[in-house]
Amino acid sequence: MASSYHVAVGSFEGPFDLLLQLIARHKLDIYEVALAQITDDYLTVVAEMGQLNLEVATDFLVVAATLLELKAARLLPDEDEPELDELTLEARDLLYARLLDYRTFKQAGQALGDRLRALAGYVPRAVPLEPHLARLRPPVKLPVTPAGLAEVAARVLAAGPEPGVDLSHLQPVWMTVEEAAVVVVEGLVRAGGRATFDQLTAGCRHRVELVACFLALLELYRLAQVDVEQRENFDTLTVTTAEGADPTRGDWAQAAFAALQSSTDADRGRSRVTAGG
Amino acid sequence: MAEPAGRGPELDPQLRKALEAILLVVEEPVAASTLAQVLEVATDEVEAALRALRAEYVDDGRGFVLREVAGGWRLYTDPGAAAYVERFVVHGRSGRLSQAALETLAIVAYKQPITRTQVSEIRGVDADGAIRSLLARGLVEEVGREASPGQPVLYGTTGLFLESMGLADLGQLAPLPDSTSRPLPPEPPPGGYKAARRRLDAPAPGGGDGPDGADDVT
Amino acid sequence: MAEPAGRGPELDPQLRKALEAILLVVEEPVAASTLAQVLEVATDEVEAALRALRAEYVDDGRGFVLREVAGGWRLYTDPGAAAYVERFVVHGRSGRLSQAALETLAIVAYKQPITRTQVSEIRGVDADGAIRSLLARGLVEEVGREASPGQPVLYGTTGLFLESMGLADLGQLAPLPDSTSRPLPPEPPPGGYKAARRRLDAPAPGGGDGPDGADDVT
Repeated sequence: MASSYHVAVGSFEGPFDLLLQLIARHKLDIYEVALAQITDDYLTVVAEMGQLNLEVATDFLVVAATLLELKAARLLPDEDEPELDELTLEARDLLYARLLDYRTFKQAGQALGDRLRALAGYVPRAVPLEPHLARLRPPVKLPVTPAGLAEVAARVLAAGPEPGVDLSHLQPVWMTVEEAAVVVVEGLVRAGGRATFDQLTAGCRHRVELVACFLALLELYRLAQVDVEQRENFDTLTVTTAEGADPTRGDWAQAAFAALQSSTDADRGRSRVTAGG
Repeated sequence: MAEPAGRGPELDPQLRKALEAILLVVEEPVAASTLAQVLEVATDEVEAALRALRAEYVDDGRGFVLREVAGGWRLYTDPGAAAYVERFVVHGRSGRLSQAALETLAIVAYKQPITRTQVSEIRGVDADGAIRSLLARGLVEEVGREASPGQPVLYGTTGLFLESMGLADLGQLAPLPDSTSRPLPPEPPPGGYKAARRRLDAPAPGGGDGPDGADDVT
Repeated sequence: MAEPAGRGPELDPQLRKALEAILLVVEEPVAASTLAQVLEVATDEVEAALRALRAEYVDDGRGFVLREVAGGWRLYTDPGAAAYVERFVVHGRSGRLSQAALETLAIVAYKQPITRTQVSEIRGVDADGAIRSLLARGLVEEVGREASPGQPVLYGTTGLFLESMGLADLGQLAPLPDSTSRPLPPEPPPGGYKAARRRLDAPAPGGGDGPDGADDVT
């Protein structure tokens, strides 16, 4: 299923590069695109990264969260309040500004690369001095102390070469969004149907896992499997099973899993259609 | 800039000989002022001679050219002979740079001095590998430390960068396209962000009296 | 040996250009037969061209000369300009090490004996230039050959290196900083979710794994 997707994992340099490629694939102008339009595609690629055991880097998820929020705002019914939520708009503007910034430097990098290639024909003379001249050279002054040399050595030895493809963020995956959904659902069942986000994610040991759990929570909310309560911005998030569900029985968890599953399947189906057309 | 073919008058044979001999041993572009000092000749005169020499090589169709880059002068092969030269230069000078490295190089070039973290923020991903590669190739270098907590290393481009790019100095870098001058695109929110937020803010529907079993979880 | 001044007829401009470009970059004298092979020209013709070029440089009073030594041809500075070249070498940049050379020196110091290829692998880019520069400055030297196919040269640091660093012997090299100061590897995932995932993937929800089943997870 992933093979129908044109944006292959590893062929982009980061979340912004991925966004640019998705925008290009939809033949959209970067100045016209509503970022929410490419949310599904973006999430599909990020999910594939997870399946390929690439680390879903924090930044991919941060961008994913912003996209999800934009998309959620578009899907919700229009009520009498036409104003835009300031925070959401701000997140959008920030994301968009970063995307443009990245695009600028990506293009500048390509220009530098073109120039390097164009000038590659000029090879400088770099030949060792004739022996009688080499002897005249003043003795070298080493610019480091022994401790400094050790630092240089440690840095260089620890680093290793740059990988051919940029997989510098290649690390074992911590948790995919799917897995995080399980953590959230089961945590909620164990808690009897109501828990704070902090309680649900108490087992998370890394920020990436927290982000994954948050995305999972958003997805469950979108699928109407949970309700989320927050007194005010940045206040504690309290999660409850959706209205009417009885968390003490297994049915609710199974229903939630089924909803997640069909949502994932639907996303993949959509992606296939998009990629094909 | 380049003198016309007339080579004789301003190119003193002794000066030319000395310049050519020194240019044969330089390991990086050498400033006209350095040459002037060593040769005990006015810098103007040296510069005029170098320009005449550059023109002479071109006119004579030599296999080498004299270029003024990175604040100095150095001999290079003529690109017209590149096909043959490649056979003798075992390793291309810097091989091909990855896209990541090129992006990073562009960021460092235009934003220097800049920290690793700042580069990563612009790229959206970690830049360590790319910076390491550029350091190893001598295209960027540490140029200091930022006066902020942790004193992160600041990076800048090197003379080799200018040389590879055929630039006399950083001022010759092509200007960046100004991306911020364009207006932001609309992000049409059919549902309204406010509405979305309000639903989030609404008190939890039902089930609010969840059992206190929550304590068992942690 | 040297041809008389007549330069025109036997020196094809294209051949001259190619020869000059190659001669500019070769580090060792290059045999006429090698040049003939690369240029796909008869060796006789190449030899004639090289001799003509040699004569031309002399006639034109250039700062470099073409010499046939050790079975090959190479460019050298003209002895007539020796005084200037020597002054340049002495007063030139006092042998400051490039960052690339310093990194290579650090690798050789801590990993010696080590081959050129191994250094390149660690640095991620070709190390030839850096090693050449360190050899030329007497900081590293050949210390043997590896007992492996091709018997690559092994490099180590020199007495001059120790002296420059103010060390009595290699045992006094500062220990490498603990690598734990580098970012920690990622933490393992929290226990339980893998098992839970397996349950999610399990075919039919038997219905029995209600609240009681959940207790097992923690």
